[in-house]
Amino acid sequence: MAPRLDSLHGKTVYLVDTGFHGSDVLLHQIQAWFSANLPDTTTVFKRKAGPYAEDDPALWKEIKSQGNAVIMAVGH
Amino acid sequence: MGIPSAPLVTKAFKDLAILNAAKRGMPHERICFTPHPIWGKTPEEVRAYVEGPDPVTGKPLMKEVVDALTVPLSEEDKKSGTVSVSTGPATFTDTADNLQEFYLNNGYTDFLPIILPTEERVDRMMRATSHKPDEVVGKMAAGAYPPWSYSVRQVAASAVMAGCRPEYFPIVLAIASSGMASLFSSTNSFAFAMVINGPIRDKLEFNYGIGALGPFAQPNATIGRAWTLLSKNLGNGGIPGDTYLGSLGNNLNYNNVVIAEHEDASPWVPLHVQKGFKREENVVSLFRGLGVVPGQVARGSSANENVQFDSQMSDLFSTFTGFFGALIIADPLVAARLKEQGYDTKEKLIDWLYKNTTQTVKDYKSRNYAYLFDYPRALRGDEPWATWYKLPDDAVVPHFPHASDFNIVVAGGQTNAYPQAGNLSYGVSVSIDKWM
Amino acid sequence: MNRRNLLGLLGMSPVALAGMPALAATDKKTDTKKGAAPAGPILEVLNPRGTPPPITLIPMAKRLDTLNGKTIYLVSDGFPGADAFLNQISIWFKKNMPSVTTVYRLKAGGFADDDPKLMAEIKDKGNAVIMAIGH
Amino acid sequence: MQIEKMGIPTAPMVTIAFKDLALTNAAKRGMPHERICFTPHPVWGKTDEQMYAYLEGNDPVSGKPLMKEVIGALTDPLTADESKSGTITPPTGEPIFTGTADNLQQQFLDNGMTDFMPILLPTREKVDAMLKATSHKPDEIVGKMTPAQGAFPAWSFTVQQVAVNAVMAGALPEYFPVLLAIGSTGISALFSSTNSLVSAAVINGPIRDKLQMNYGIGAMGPFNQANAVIGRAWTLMSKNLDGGGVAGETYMGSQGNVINYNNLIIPENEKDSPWTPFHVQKGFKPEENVISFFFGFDITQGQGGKGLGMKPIPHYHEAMSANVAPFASLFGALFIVDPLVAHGLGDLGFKTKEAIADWLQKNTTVTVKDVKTMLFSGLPRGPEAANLTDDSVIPKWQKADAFNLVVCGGQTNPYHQLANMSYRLSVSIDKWT
Repeated sequence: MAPRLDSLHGKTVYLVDTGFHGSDVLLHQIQAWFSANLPDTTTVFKRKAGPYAEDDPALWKEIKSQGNAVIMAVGH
Repeated sequence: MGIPSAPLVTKAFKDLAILNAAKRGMPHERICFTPHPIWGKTPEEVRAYVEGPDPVTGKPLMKEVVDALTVPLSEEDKKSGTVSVSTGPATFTDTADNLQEFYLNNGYTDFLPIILPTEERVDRMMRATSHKPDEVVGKMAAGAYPPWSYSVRQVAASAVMAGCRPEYFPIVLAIASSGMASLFSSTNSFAFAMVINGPIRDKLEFNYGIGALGPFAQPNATIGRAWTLLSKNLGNGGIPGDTYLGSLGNNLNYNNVVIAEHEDASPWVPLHVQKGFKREENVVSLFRGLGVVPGQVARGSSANENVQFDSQMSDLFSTFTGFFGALIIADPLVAARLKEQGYDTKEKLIDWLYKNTTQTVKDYKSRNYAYLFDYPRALRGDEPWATWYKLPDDAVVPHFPHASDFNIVVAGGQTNAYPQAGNLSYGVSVSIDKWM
Repeated sequence: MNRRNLLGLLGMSPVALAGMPALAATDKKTDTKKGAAPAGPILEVLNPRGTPPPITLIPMAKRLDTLNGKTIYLVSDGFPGADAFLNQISIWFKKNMPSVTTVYRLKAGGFADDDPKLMAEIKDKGNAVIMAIGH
Repeated sequence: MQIEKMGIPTAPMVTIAFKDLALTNAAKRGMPHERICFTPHPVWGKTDEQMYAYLEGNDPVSGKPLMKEVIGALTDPLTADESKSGTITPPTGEPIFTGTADNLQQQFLDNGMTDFMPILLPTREKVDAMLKATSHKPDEIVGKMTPAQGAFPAWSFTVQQVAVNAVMAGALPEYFPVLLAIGSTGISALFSSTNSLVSAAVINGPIRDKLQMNYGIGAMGPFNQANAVIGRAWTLMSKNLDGGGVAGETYMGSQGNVINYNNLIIPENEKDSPWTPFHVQKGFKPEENVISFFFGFDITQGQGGKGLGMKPIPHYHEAMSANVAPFASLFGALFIVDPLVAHGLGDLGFKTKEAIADWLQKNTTVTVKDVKTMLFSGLPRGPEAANLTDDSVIPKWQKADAFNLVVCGGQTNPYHQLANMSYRLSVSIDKWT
């Protein structure tokens, strides 16, 4: 597993929607939770392109260069 | 990649998520659970999930998410290396009755009686192929799991259990070599089909006449069943909640849809020849999808002289997902009538069906699979979905994205002029002769 | 087809009625196909068949000496195509045996049901029946 | 045959596709020498010229000129065999078979007593263990069954004969009362028609848990012994207890149906359902154990249809209504809904199964013109039918009871399956314990 961050303060967390029904609603609520509870964490919502079991290399590249952590919603 | 991540999974997938993490090499993955389902809930309801506890641990969900990303790793979490998976000893010894029970209780069966795979019976099965007992036949997985590999001997054991005669064995090996499992892990309850072509249909006395798809012949019944036993025992599939997740399940998974094409009564080229094989070759072609429905019920079915295939098919396909294709199983009477109407090749009929089976963009977008599968492809720029998603609601698009999504086979006993149609996609065709 | 013949023996084929044993104790085809069957204890197992009712033989009706001058009822059981087919039969009689009168009737009720009214009419007015079954 | 009895000579004309059926059926009904004349197949869809050519050609079975044969059938004097009367008892084989396990497996298969898959051999010991699971006597008559009412004589069968089939299918003794209840209805799972029809059974009551039936993930698939074996036993009973399921004789479905192997066995997920269980709807008490029968065309999955992907709240009822578009109104619609769908429908205001059935009946419509092109759908009868034109929009089914709902499934997704099947009847399982 990847090393964990010391804290989420000032970090960018990617919220990744794998495309299952309802994932977008859940992740938007999580976004709202962060702005209320951890306002100095930046959240970026992304819908993964391509079918759910396939990789989205462009998104992974973006996260690697701009993100510090990922929350991924799987299932509906 | 080195980026910490916190997977959020609904509670219904708990066993799956934990097992899957372990199978994929991360047994301590920090998975956070939400109540199930999210789909169909209002934003307020989902908000309450976010602010409430993880239903598995009972701890506040968002605290857990933050911890998953920030609490330092333990020694266990950092482990690398390989762990081998145990499948038990090579042989079991007991009375016949106890062994039946033992196989059933261990999940080696479809919960129906089997022929016990004694060494003698397995040896007799293996004499029907020139391939060596230890030769690796292929690899199979029940979905997004690491595939298991298996030998000729292991395939033979499942073939014996299913009730196959030794002369059926090359077909079972051909299926196994494809690596395609008949039990696929999805929350959909998928179905699978195979089409058998070539002289082996008559040599083994396959039924392609009256009741072709039903329980009326040994090769149809046991080869279909063997596919499911292979998928359980060799592909590690079919464990509900773990490697099988179809909510409602599918009755077709017991024996699968086995279709020996009625080549002599067909006015058209057999399926295997369409796929590039010679007529005298023996071939099994595999399909996957959702199921099979009867065609004689739909609109356009009652016109005697001139079957209205356009309205009949558009009606039938209105419930089909365009994610899978259409496999039309035509009784020879249906095929003969279509030929009289000018469809002298399968390709001509397919071309007509592809162009005339349509829907509005509005209806298309209201379909579950469009949102789930096609929209992300459109986002990636894949065609034709990228174009479809730019069209106005009243534009008309094909029900199936490509003409190649259609396949036609001929089977049935000519007691009536009805077709059946499967919402099934072509997967692969494999030579049976190679496994003789 | 050979397998089906075998199965037919078990049900009620004309062959079985003629007095052939319904079930051979061992099946020759089996023995040759399987080679030497493995030895094992001899088991006794029960027959799963239900009990069919006895069949009352129906003597067939006395045949006519000739069809000349007779009335033949052409009876359809209602399957698609039967009407058009019987119409061709009446045309055949007109051409080849013009002294025969043909009367077309569609049997009322489902294909397996009796139609007592039609039966009475045939008994009263007909000499013979041609019945079209299947499509 | 009725006509022959009246003394009128008859020449039945049958297309060659029905040869085996016609010959065995004549024998079964007491006229083994019936003078059947065969035509080529099919006549349906042929032109007048093509049919006339059949008449001028030969009988494809005998090879003799067809019309000469028809005339001979009516005029050639009867032989001694043809005028025989009396009764005969059709043979069903010896009561006991003896052999090694492998030979017996083969013998049962070759005799058409199986579904062509391995069975457990019905030894005296195993049959007796089965018989202990009911208070009914081994010789008691359970019921009568036929592959098709009117077309074939019904056979009767005893508790013991059901037990033999139960063992063969792989049943545990505790499943036996369910199989006796099935037998008592006389419903064959292999109904003979040129359509390839299917059967379903819904199981309710505490017995579902006692037998550890699966009404969760994969409920209708090969994941549970009771679900698998009870369904399979029904098919074996339908072959052995009434002589059914012989392709070409007592089974005529042109293409056949995979579902006939194990039938659709649906234990209702009562605990996760917001609604009244199915047996209670039919007048039984919740604690009673009941099996309910359905019959019809087939089953299909609902997730491909229109409307389900509508966001954010899926309109399940609209998807269900759109999904029954290709169904025949000859049979009804049986919806097997995941508990997630049932709760979703509840949230949409459908507080009972009856409420959703009522909505579906009113809102599932079709034009008269379209109904006329559907082979197995009909128009309403009665005075109001007189005012209908081709453009009239009418409910596809006239009564809400054409729609039945059963809750089943493991809540991994909010999907439903739907079967073009009609409800037939419900019977008590407890009576057979």
